[in-house]
Amino acid sequence: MQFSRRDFIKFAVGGLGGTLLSPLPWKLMDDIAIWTQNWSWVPVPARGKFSTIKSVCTLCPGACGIEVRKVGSRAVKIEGRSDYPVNQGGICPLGMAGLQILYNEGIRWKAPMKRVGPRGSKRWREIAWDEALDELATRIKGLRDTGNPEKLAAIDGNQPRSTMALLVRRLLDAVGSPNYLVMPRGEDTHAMATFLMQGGRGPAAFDLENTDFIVSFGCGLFDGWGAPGRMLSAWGEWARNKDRKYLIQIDPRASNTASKADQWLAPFPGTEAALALGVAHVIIKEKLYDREFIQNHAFGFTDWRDAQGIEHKGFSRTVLEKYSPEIVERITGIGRGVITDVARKFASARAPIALAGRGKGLLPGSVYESMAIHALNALAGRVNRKGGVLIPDDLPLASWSDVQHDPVAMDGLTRERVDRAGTQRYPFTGSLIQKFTEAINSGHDSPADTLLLCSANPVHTIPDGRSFARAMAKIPFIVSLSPFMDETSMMADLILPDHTHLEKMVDIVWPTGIQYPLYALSQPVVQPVYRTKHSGDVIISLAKGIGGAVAGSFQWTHFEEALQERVRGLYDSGKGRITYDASEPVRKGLATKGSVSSPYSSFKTMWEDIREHGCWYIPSHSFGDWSDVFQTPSKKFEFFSTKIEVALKAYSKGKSFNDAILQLGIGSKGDEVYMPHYEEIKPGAKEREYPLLLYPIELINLASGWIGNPPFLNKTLFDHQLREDDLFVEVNPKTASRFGLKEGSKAMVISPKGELRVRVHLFDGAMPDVIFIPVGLGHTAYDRYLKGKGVNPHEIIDQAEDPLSGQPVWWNTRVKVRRI
Amino acid sequence: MKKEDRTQGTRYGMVIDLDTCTGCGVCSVACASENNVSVLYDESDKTRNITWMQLYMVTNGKGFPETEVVCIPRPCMQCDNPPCVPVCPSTATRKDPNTRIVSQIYTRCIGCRYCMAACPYQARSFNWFDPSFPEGMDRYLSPEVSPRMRGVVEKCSFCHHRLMRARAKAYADGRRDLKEDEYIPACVEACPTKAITFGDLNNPKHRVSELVKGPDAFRLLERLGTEPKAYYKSTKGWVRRMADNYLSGEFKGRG
Amino acid sequence: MDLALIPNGVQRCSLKVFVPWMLLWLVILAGGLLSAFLCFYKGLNQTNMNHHFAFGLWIVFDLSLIALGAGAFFSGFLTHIIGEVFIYPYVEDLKAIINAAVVIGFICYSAAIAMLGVDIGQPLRGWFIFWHANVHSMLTEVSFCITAYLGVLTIEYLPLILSNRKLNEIRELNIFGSNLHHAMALFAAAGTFLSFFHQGSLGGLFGVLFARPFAFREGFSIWPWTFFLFILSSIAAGPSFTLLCVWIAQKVTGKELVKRSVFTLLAKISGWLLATYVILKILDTISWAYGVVPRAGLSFMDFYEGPYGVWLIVAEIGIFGIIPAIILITPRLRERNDLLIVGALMNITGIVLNRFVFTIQTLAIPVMPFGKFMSYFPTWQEWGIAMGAVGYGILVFSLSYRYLPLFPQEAELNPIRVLGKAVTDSGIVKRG
Amino acid sequence: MFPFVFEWGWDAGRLIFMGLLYLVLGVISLGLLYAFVKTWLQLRSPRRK
Repeated sequence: MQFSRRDFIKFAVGGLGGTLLSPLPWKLMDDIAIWTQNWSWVPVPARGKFSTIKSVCTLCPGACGIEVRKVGSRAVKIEGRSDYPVNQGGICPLGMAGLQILYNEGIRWKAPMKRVGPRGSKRWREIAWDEALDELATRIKGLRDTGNPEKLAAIDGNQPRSTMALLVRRLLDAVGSPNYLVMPRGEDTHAMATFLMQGGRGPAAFDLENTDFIVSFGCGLFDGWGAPGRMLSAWGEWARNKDRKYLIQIDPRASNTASKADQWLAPFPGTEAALALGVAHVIIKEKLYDREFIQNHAFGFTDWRDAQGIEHKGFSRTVLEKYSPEIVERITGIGRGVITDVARKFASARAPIALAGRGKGLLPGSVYESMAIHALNALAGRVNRKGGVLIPDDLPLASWSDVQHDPVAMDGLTRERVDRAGTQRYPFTGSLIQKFTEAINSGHDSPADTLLLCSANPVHTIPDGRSFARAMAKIPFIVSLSPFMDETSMMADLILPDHTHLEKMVDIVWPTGIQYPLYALSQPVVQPVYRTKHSGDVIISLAKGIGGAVAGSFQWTHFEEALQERVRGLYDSGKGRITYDASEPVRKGLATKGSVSSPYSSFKTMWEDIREHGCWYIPSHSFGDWSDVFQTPSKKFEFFSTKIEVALKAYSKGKSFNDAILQLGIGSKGDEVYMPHYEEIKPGAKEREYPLLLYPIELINLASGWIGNPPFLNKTLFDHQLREDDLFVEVNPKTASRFGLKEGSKAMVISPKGELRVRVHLFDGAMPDVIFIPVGLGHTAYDRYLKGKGVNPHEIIDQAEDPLSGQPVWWNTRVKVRRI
Repeated sequence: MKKEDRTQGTRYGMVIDLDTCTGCGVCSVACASENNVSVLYDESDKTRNITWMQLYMVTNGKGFPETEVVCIPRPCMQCDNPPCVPVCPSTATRKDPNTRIVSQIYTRCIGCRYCMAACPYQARSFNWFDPSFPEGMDRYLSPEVSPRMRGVVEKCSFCHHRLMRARAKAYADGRRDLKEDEYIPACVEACPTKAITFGDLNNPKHRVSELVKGPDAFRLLERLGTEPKAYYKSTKGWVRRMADNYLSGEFKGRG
Repeated sequence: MDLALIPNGVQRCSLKVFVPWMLLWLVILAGGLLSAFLCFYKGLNQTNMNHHFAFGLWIVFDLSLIALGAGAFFSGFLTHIIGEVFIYPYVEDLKAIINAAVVIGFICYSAAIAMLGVDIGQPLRGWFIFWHANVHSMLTEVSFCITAYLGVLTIEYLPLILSNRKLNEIRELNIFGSNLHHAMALFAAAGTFLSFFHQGSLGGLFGVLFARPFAFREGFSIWPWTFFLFILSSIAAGPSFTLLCVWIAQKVTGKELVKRSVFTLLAKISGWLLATYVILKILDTISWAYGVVPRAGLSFMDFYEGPYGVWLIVAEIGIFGIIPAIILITPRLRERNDLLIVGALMNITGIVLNRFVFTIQTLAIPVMPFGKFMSYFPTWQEWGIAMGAVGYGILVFSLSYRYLPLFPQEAELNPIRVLGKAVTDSGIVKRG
Repeated sequence: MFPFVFEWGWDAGRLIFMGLLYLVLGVISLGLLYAFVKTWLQLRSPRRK
């Protein structure tokens, strides 16, 4: 058949027409549209049964109640619990982003690991749990066999007082090592100040909910201080109440808290003690203090004569002489009129409270400063009163049986701690990680052979972490129990990865700052995602592996058993409450003395309930008799701390007293050294060469502790805080123009310790001559969502040493800037 | 076109109290977590990342030490007169006549971004990238909200799936109407200071309808006529002034 | 080699020149295709557009192409409607460039649509605009009209293609082509209607953005003033662009393709329309500055900041508006060849600037009082696609010129001489 | 675009818009139809050229 041109055209036209009229094009278009909706690389969330499970967030010592929504076995959302006494519904952004910690494959250790390459080479071999535990047990056994049990050291970041912390400490104790170190915290400073003035070792408790006037000397109350869930929900309540509290925020920068406050004062950083004493001066001078309290319950306020008949100048006269508003104005930069005004307002308030601290309170502060601020509470008679600073009631947790010490352990425990904490040099401090670092770096051989790291990332989170990293290089064997591939565990030899907070049961005993006894208990929300093991179980297995008396001190088969044994004490006390009704906030209960009896008739049912509800608490305060309240030698609140007197006398024995206190870093003389006073801390670097001050700041939406910042939090950072990989420092426009810096300029911030590459954000709210730098970024480990973003100010902190405590002063580094 | 009677039916809206808001960012994180919002490697690129609840920081412009900062959380304003809806060529975004929530149909969106040009609040984000979640994190994705594909615009939906959830529950209980707090978006629930109030602006029993009447209540860019249903509250005059453009001498607010 | 395809009575350069010329533009087109592939494969992250600059270079280019392509519809309108239905004295001059105008229009519109296809995030769902059409959206109107109008342009282009010497030999095509030609007034009418609306809707696109005070305009009924201004500016720019293209073609080929009177006519049309446009644009700007702007709480200068300073409006209306209008309407000036070209060039520059301002500056200005001024620079992929469109245009135009009787006056103006005698009926004579 | 697509509503705006659209498309189609039919008729007619 001839196929003509004509036929071809007919065929083509007909074919085209036919195809267009057929359903084919429509079908194809529809298919394409559907395909664009179901691209295989767009994740499709698996369906499943919805459920919720209650727990407690243990990412910080705040212990907020959380409720986790699950689909099937997956956790899909974290929400705050309104039926939990601490937070009453809210949680902080870090807690909210918790699932990004749980499920982030890029930052978690998935199994026990043994280093195979050189240290820091990031070459690892996955090993079995038994093998890993065996290796460590053998090593510790070896130390004990050679009579060096003290060469085992541990750095513990677990929440103080928690069962985990107790367990780690018990291991060291049973092995025979005194070198149990904890990560330093702001709370330590509070505890020390109250110990020195009131006696008794306990956390500070602030009945903020019942105050009507707060002077915060630098606490970022709404920037992540204390238990953020509690603080934010408390603030919400205050803000909505018409007759709300008066809040004075003392801060060198217009922080969120400062902007929310009724009054913002910005003294020069480090002069807060002088400001507090200036306020005290006015209160004393105008006789606005609580005379009843001062007369009956205070020691050292007026001039006094000691047993030897020596005349001592009292706190009141010292303050009147040395801290007049005029003098304080010169020191702090705060006008005398303002000081007088603040003092009058403070003293005339119904229930004022003064708070000491810096930022989130993750790092220790200055002891004298804390004392000076606490002295205000005493002057106003706010100690052990509703709406004041409470002396916490003990939680009736049961104690474990005593540790069995074998001769090796007994011998080991007599050796001096590497960090010399608790010795005459640092009599009041429990642990000094900085001194530990120094001791290792200064000697030839490391005094520690095996280092155990629990829930801590000191390389990144402590001031001058680089020195710590140098010290690590000298320690022969490092074991990390961290669940995360953080900077510190990257330098370890053996990784025994813990579960994350949503996979395990741990407790928090007395969340930070809470003013009533509270025991918080988290429960596993999901099955462990990886081949990790609860650190508590690891410690117990380890002890069993070491054997002998060490094993004997760990009679439990697993962690939960050890924990339950303590909780039994709560049951035995017959007190407490487990459920919480939001309409009956705890602050109301605190008005009354007394306690609440428990309705439980068996431990088992009570345990089940604690597990389910995540807490046990007593919604009241016992306000003990005044005779028991102060556990000082004078049985009073001591403006003149006899504890300091005893300690300094002991330290200076055989030397010149003045030389001795100079060695301790105390610049003042005479009786003032035993009393709250302003101690000028001189930075190492010269002002002429380093004209600016570096002030690390903490943001509530930037994790600055040992948990790496989750990606969701990166979303909430402003682009004047982080842009691409550059961290911004806040600089006052005037200061910036002096150094030729503009908005967005790239610059080097240089301290004697090193330099940081940053960009500049001009911020009117920044104090002139101070460079404010956020803490929490600058990671060299973790995944690509975190690593290499920003810089870590801790690296260039030129730390001074706080007198008395020996803790690092991290807010006083002199720096210069160079535009690049 | 027939003019809409806005006094009828349900008009969901929210009031954000800026005096209470501390700028902690929980709302933003809760929103991202609730709505399967994807995460970029570089989240500092605010011009490309996706945030339905965006925080803005403003200062009163005064020098140290008189400076004040206030954070302004910005969800989709859910305008009653949305500039974005009439411009969408493919009917991918609509204002629900019953709830007055402005929806976005991702599978309908062709990605022309005209709605983004129309929205003065920058409340809409375009998926410049394939949705990405750091390794392993697809495990927390919620099946209630579909993850978006590359090339479409997304925005705050007032957590529409929560409305569905609440309705389903009410239906199961044999009720037709929702109680005041039965349906609230994730940000409202998450705000630890309870700075955000949510409800039906047309229902005089709901707190929001009372809150929007106060002298301190305002909306962003009110004079453009978009009629947002996300209101703000602040006793500070400078904050209220910051919410809109004024010629010199025009703003007569107190505080 | 391709002698048989070349129209009667005209001379074309040899393939040795033509092929490299084509290769050059082919390479540029290939660059565009590569960019398009990257955008399809990896997504629009290949561009520098962002949430603020939701539209970028491509939309500027699209708007400009469509404005410049307006020469086709307006010439068609003048030729087929005014010229044939009514009586228009200059219809012969118009017929000299109507083919070229159609080809230019076709190129502009097809390139614009192709670019839009890359510009949307979900090209595979592009047809949703039609399927799920929202009739209240100016963009819907634009999409419908430009798509339909591209169809019209294709129909208008078709008789020209069919008049290729080889194709014309096929009887069916020959007849079909001439029949299409007979119906041309109908198509021109449809095209005029479509063009009128989409040129306007492109202006409306911005004018309706009531929450963007820079772009927002009041107007007549549902049409903001920009609707009419865009129509006017496009028909002012279109003839100038046609003029410029033909002039460039003359320079490239080294031949006179149309009579000088054609240029004069185009310049005259362009000039008077431009003059009208500029006056209305000034009025519009004033009423905007005293109406929309203060009502939004803003002042005129709030819109001019950073790289998008007040120089833009001076350039757009003053330098590239008033000056070319004066040049083109003043007979003494437009008679000078250099000024004529400068005038046409300035005219289209002004219109492109107008499209740029409406697209980019609208988006660069923060509306929120605490927003930041943004600036934007396209990536190579964006430039690649834009340049690809240029390459594509030159390719199509070159091919059309070479193989189709694009300029009816060419043969007459360039008689082929064999041994000094003009030859009119032979195909090609090789140059010496 | 068509009454069976579910956004369709019989409102004035849509009717005007779609009406005009289909009118123009109709005109164009008519023109094309004219050309096709006329071509077909001419081809069928025996008259050559």
